[in-house]
Amino acid sequence: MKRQLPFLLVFLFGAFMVFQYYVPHESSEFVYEFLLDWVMIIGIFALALGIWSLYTVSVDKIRHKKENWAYSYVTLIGLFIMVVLGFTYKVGDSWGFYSVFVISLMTLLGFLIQTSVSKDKGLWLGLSGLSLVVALGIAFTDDSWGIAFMTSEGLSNTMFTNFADFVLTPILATMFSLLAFFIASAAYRAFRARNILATLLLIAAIIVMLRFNPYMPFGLPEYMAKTSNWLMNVPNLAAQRAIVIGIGLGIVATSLKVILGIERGYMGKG
Amino acid sequence: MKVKLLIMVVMMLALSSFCFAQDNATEAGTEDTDTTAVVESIILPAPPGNLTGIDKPNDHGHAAILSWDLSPDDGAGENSVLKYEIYKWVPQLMLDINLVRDSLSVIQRILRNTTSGITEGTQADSMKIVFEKYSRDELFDIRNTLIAHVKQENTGLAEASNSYPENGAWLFVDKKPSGTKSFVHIGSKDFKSAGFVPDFANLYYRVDAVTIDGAKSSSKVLGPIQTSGQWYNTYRTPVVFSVLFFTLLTIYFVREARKGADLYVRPLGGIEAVDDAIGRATEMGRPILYVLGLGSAADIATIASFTILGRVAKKVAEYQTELLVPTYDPIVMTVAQEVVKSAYLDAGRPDAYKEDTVHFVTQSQFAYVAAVNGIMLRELPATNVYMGKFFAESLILAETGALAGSIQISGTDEIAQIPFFIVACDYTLIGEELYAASAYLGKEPVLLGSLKAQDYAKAAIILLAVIGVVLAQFEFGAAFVNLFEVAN
Amino acid sequence: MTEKKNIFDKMMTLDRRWVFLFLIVVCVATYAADFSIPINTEQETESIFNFLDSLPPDDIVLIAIDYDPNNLAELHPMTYAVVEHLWRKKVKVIFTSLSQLGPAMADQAIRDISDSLKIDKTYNYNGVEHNFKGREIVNGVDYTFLGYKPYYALIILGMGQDFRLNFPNDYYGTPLDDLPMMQGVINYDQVACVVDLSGGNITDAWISYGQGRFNFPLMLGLTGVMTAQYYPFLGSGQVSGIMGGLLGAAQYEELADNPGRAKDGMRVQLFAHYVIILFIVLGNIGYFMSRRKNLEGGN
Amino acid sequence: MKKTTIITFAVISALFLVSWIAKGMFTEGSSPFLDGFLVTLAAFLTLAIMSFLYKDNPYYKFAEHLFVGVSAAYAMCLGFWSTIVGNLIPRLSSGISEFFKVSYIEGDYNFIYFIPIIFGILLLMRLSPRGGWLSRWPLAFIVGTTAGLNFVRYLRSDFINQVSSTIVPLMIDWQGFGHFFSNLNFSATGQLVMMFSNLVIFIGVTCGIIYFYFSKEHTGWFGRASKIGIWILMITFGASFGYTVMGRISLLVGRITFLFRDWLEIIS
Repeated sequence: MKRQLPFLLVFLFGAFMVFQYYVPHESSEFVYEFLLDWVMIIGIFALALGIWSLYTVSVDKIRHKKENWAYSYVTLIGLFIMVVLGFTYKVGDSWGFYSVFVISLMTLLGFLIQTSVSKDKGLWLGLSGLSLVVALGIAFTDDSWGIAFMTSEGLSNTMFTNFADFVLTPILATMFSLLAFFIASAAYRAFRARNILATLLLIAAIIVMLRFNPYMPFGLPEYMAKTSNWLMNVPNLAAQRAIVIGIGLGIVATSLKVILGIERGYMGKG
Repeated sequence: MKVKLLIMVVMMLALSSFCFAQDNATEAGTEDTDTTAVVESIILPAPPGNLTGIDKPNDHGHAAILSWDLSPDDGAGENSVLKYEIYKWVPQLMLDINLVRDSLSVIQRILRNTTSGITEGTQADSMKIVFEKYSRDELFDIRNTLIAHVKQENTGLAEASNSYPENGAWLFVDKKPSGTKSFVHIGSKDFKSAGFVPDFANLYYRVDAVTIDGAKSSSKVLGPIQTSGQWYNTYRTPVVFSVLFFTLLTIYFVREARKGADLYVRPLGGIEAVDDAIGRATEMGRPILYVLGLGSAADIATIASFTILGRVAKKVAEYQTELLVPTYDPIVMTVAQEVVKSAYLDAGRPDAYKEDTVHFVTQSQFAYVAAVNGIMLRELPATNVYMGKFFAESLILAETGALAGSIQISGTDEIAQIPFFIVACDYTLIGEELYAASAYLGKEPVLLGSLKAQDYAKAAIILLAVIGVVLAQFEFGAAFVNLFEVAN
Repeated sequence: MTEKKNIFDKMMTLDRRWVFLFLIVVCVATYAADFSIPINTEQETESIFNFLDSLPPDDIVLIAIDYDPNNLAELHPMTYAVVEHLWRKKVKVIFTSLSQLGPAMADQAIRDISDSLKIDKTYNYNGVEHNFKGREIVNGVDYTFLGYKPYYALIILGMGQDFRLNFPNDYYGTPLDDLPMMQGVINYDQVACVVDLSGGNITDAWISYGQGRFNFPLMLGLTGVMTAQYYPFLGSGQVSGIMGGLLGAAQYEELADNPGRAKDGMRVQLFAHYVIILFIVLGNIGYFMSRRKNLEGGN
Repeated sequence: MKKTTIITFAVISALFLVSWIAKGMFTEGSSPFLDGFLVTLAAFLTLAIMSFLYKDNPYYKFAEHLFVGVSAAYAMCLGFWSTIVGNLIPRLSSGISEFFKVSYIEGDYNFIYFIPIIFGILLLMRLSPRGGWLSRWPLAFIVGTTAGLNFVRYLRSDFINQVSSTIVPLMIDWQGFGHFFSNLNFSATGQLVMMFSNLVIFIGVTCGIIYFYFSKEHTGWFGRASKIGIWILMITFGASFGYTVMGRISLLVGRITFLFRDWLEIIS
C-alpha cells in the first residue's frame, strides 16, 4: 500500500491530464487551472524544505568546524536578513526603532545558532532570550514597522530592494559575464582538429566567428558572411529539427512510462 | 443594514449615469475618428455584405466567429474604406451589470491603493468619490455583496437577450483594418469581467464599414447566434491517433521484452564511461559530483536524470565512494534524496547514506552555479556528471570542472547548450540519448522495450516525410501535409 | 614524460589564466581606446544608405522607431546613424513610435541627436568630402514626432490617408497644421521613403499594410536574430534594404563616415573574436607539431 | 593567518573605504553615503567574483556564500508573497485575506484549495522520521500531472507538427530543365541554392534521426547515414558555438562599463 498508492496517483493524474487535453469545455479547463495552481503552491512548501536543508547543512558545517565553516555564517546572515527585510517594512521615514528591531532579530538568530552549535548553551540561550525580549518589545510597543509587502508601502522597503539591486544583480551579472572568459578558454582547449568530427566543429565555428572580419583579401569577408548565414539557416535548421524530434519522442516515451508505472526510478526503487 | 443601503446607492449611481455610459459605449469605437477635420460632403461607403457567424468550434465557449464580404468600396470602387468596426447588441441588463462591474473595479483599485490612474470627471471618478468615504472593512463587504449581485444577475442574461431589439444597445467590440473579412470575437468566461459573453444566450452582431472621414454604413444584423463549449476538440484527432499508435507500440514491445526477446541497444559512450569514472574516483579517493541541472521535478529530463542518479548512487555505495548532489529545486532535492537513499539500501549499505549527500543550495541560477563552482574547486571531485536541464550556466560549470581536472560526463535536452557541453566535457549525451541512457543503464527489458517503440516512431516519421516530399511536388500533396497540421 | 617541454607543448598546454588575462586586457583596451576599424559593408545596407544619401534637402523621410528598450542595444545605434545622416543633409524627418514603451526613448534619442548636430563636422564618403556646418535642429521645422497610438496596423493604414487622422497633434501636443514642415504634407505621397526600425512583428504590418498598399520605398532595421527571416522580401522587391543588428548599424556608420556606438561595440567584438581565434590557432599548431614530434619519436 | 593575507586584506579594505568616501562626497542625492556604499559594494562583489578566474580565494568565497544566502531568501520571500499570499490566501478565507491586505476571491470550489495545503504538509512530513513515506504522495501528484501534460503536448509539437514541417518541396519553381539551366545563378535567393538548401534540410533531418536510432547496429548504409547525421550535428554545434561568442562578449562589456564608468568614472 505504502509503495503502490503513489504510483496509482501518478497514473490517475497522468491519465486525467491526457484526457483533459481533448476536452475544451470550461469545466475541464477549470480543473486544469486548479491543478496547475496546486503544483505551484506545493512548490512553495517544498521551498521551505529547501531552506531548512540549507540551514542545517550550514549549521552542521559550523558545528563540526568543517573546512571553510566561517563562511557559513555569511550565508546564514544573508539568508536571515533578507527574510526579515522581506517580511517587514518600516512605517514612515524614521529608521530609529525599525533598525533596532531588525538588528535584535538578527542577533536573536545569531545567538540561536550559537546555542545549537556551542557547548555553553546556557549563556547563548540567555542572550537570545534577551534579544527576543527587545524585539518583542519593539514589535508590540512601537508602530514603526509592519508586516506587509504586496501593498505599495511594503514594496518601498528600501533595504530589501537595495540588497536585490546592489548584491544580487551585480553578482548575477558578473557570474554571467564569466561566460565570455570560459567561451574563450573552452575554444582554446577543445577546438583541436583531432578527428573529423572535431575538425567539422572547428571549421564551422571559425567561419561563423569570422563573419564580420574586415581584414581579409579577395572578397573573402562577404563570402564568410554569406556562408555563415547559410550555416545558421540550413544545416542548423535540419540538425535542430532532428534533435527536436528525438527529444520529443524521448519525452513522450518517458512520460508514458511514468504514467504506466514502468519507469519508477524517480521514486527510488519501486 | 448599511450594506443594503450601499447597494441602493450604487444602483442609483448606475441609473443616473446610464445615459452617459451609453454615449460612451457607442462612441468608444470612434475615438480616433471624431477628431477628424470636418469634411463638407460625406460620402457613405457601401456596407459590407453577407455577414455570417457561428459559434467558435472546439473551444470552451464564449466565442464566436464572424465573417463578411468586403464592402465594394474596400480596395475597389471608391476605395474609401479604412476599417471595419464590429458591434454587438446587448440587453439593458448587461449594461446595468457592466456598471456594477465598473464600480467593482473601482473598489478593487481603492483597496489596492491604485486609484491614481483615474482621470477626473469620468464615471470612475465619481464612483471613486462615493466609495472612498467607506472604511476598508465596509468596502470588503460591499465588494462581496456586489459580486454576489453580479453573479445573480448574470443568470438572467440569456432570457433578457430574447427581447431584441427592444431594451438594449449596440456595444463596440473591436476594429479591424480594411481588407479583413473575418473576426473572432473571443469573450471572457469570467462573469466579473466586462468582456463577458454568456453562453447559450442570443447574440446579435453587425459590422460597419468606416471611411477616413468617419462616415460609416452598417451591414445587416446577424443573429441570433449562440455560443457554447464543446466536449471534444476535433482539431486534435491526429493527436488521439498518435497517442494510440505510440501507446500500443510501447505496450507491445514491453510485453515482447518481458517474454525475453533479445533487444539490441547500440552502445552510448557517455554511459559506458560512468562505471569507469566511479572506479577512478574510488582509486583516487575523491568524491563524485552529480548535478541535476535547473529543471524542476516536472521536467522529463530531470526524471530521466533521477534514474541515472539511482544507478550512479548504487555503484557509488558499492565502491564506498563519496557522492555530492547539490540541488537547485527543493522538490528535486526531495526526490533525489529518495532515489539516493533507496540506491544505498539496494547496495546493502544503508548505513553509509548521509542526509546531506543531497542538499539544497538556492533557487537562483547563478548563485547555484557559484556554489557548485566552489564545491568543484574545494572538494576536487574525480568525476562530474551533469544530467538534466541546463541553461547559460552549462559552460561555466563544465569549464570550472575541467579546471579542477575532473572527468566530465554530461547530457541535456536543451539544444542551445549541447554545443558547450560537447566542447568542454569528455562525454556528452546529445538530446534523446539522455532519455535512452536511463533505459540503457537499467538494462531492464521493459525499459529497453520502450526504446524500440521510440525507434519505430522515428521510422514512421522518416517514412511519412519521404512520402510527403514526393507528394509535395503535386497539387494533391497539400491534402497529405494537412493531415499533420493540428489547428489548435 | 621526462623529456623537456618545447615551445609547441607549451602552446598546447598554456595555462588558461593567460587566455583570461589576454581577453580582458584586449576588451578593456579596445573599449577605452579611440580608434576605428574598417567595416565591410554589404549590399543590403548600401542600398539604404545610397537611397537616403541621394535625397535632396527638404525631402521628408518617415522613420518608425518601433522597438522598445529591450532591443535598444542593437537598434538605437541605427537610429542615431540614420537620423544624423539625414539631418546633416537637411532632410526632414517624421518620427513615429508604434511600440508602447518606445516614445519616451525615441524622444530622448531625438534630443541627443539634435545636440550632436550643433557641432561642425566633416565627413568623407563616396570619395567626396562633405562639410557640414553645425546648426540648431528645430522641432516642427526639421522634424515632427508623432508619438504612439495603439492598433499599429490601423495607424499604418490611416497614415496612408492622412497623418492628421490618427495624429491630430504631435507628441508634444502641437496641432500638426501648426507645424511649418507639415504644411502640405498629407500622407505617404509626400514622403520619400519609410525606414522601419523594429524588434518585433510591427515590421510585418509595415510590409503588408504599408508598402503593400501604398507602394512607398520601405527600408528595415532589424535585430540580428530577425534578419534572416526578412531576406525573402528583399528578393521580391517589397523591401529596398535591410540593416541587421549591431553589424548593420556599424555598416551604416561606416558608409556615412560617422563612427559611433555601433562601431565602438563592433570594435570590442572584433578584437575579442580575434583573441579567441588566435588561441584556437595556437592550440592547433601546438597540437599538430607535438603530434608530429611524437610520431617521429615513435618511429 | 599568514602575514600576506592580512596585508592584502588591509589594502583591499582601505581601497574600498577610500572609494566609499570619495563616492559619498562626490555624488548628489538624498543619502549620498548610502548610495556610495552600495555602488562600492556592488563593485567589490563584481571584482570578488571575477577574482575566481585567477583562483579560488577568500573574497570569492565571501561573495559566493553571501549570494547563496541572499538569493535563497529572496526566492522564498517572492514565492511566499506572490504564490501563497497572491494565489492561495485570497481563496481560503476573507479573514486571513484581510490580514494580508489582499482581496478575498469568492468561489464555490474554494475548499479544493485546502488539498494543496494538505499535500504541502505531507511533503513537510519528510522531516519526521516516521511519516517520510507520506511525502511521496505530493511528489506522485506533481510527477503524474506533468507527465500527462507533457505526453500529449510533446506528441503534438515534436512529433506530428515536425512531420509537416519536414515536408519541404525539393523542386522549387520547377519549369523544366531548359528553364532551369538558362536561369542558372548562384545567388543566395536563386533557384539552385534554394533547391540545394531544401535538399540539405531533408537529408539532414533524415540522417539526424537515423543517428538517434538506438536499437539497430550502425553498420552498412545505415551506419553511413548515421555518420552524415552526426557530421551535420557537429557542423551545427560548431556554428552555434561561434554565433554565441558575440552575445557573451556583450555581457563582459556590460560589466566593464559598470566598473569603469559607473564606479570609477574614468570612461565617459
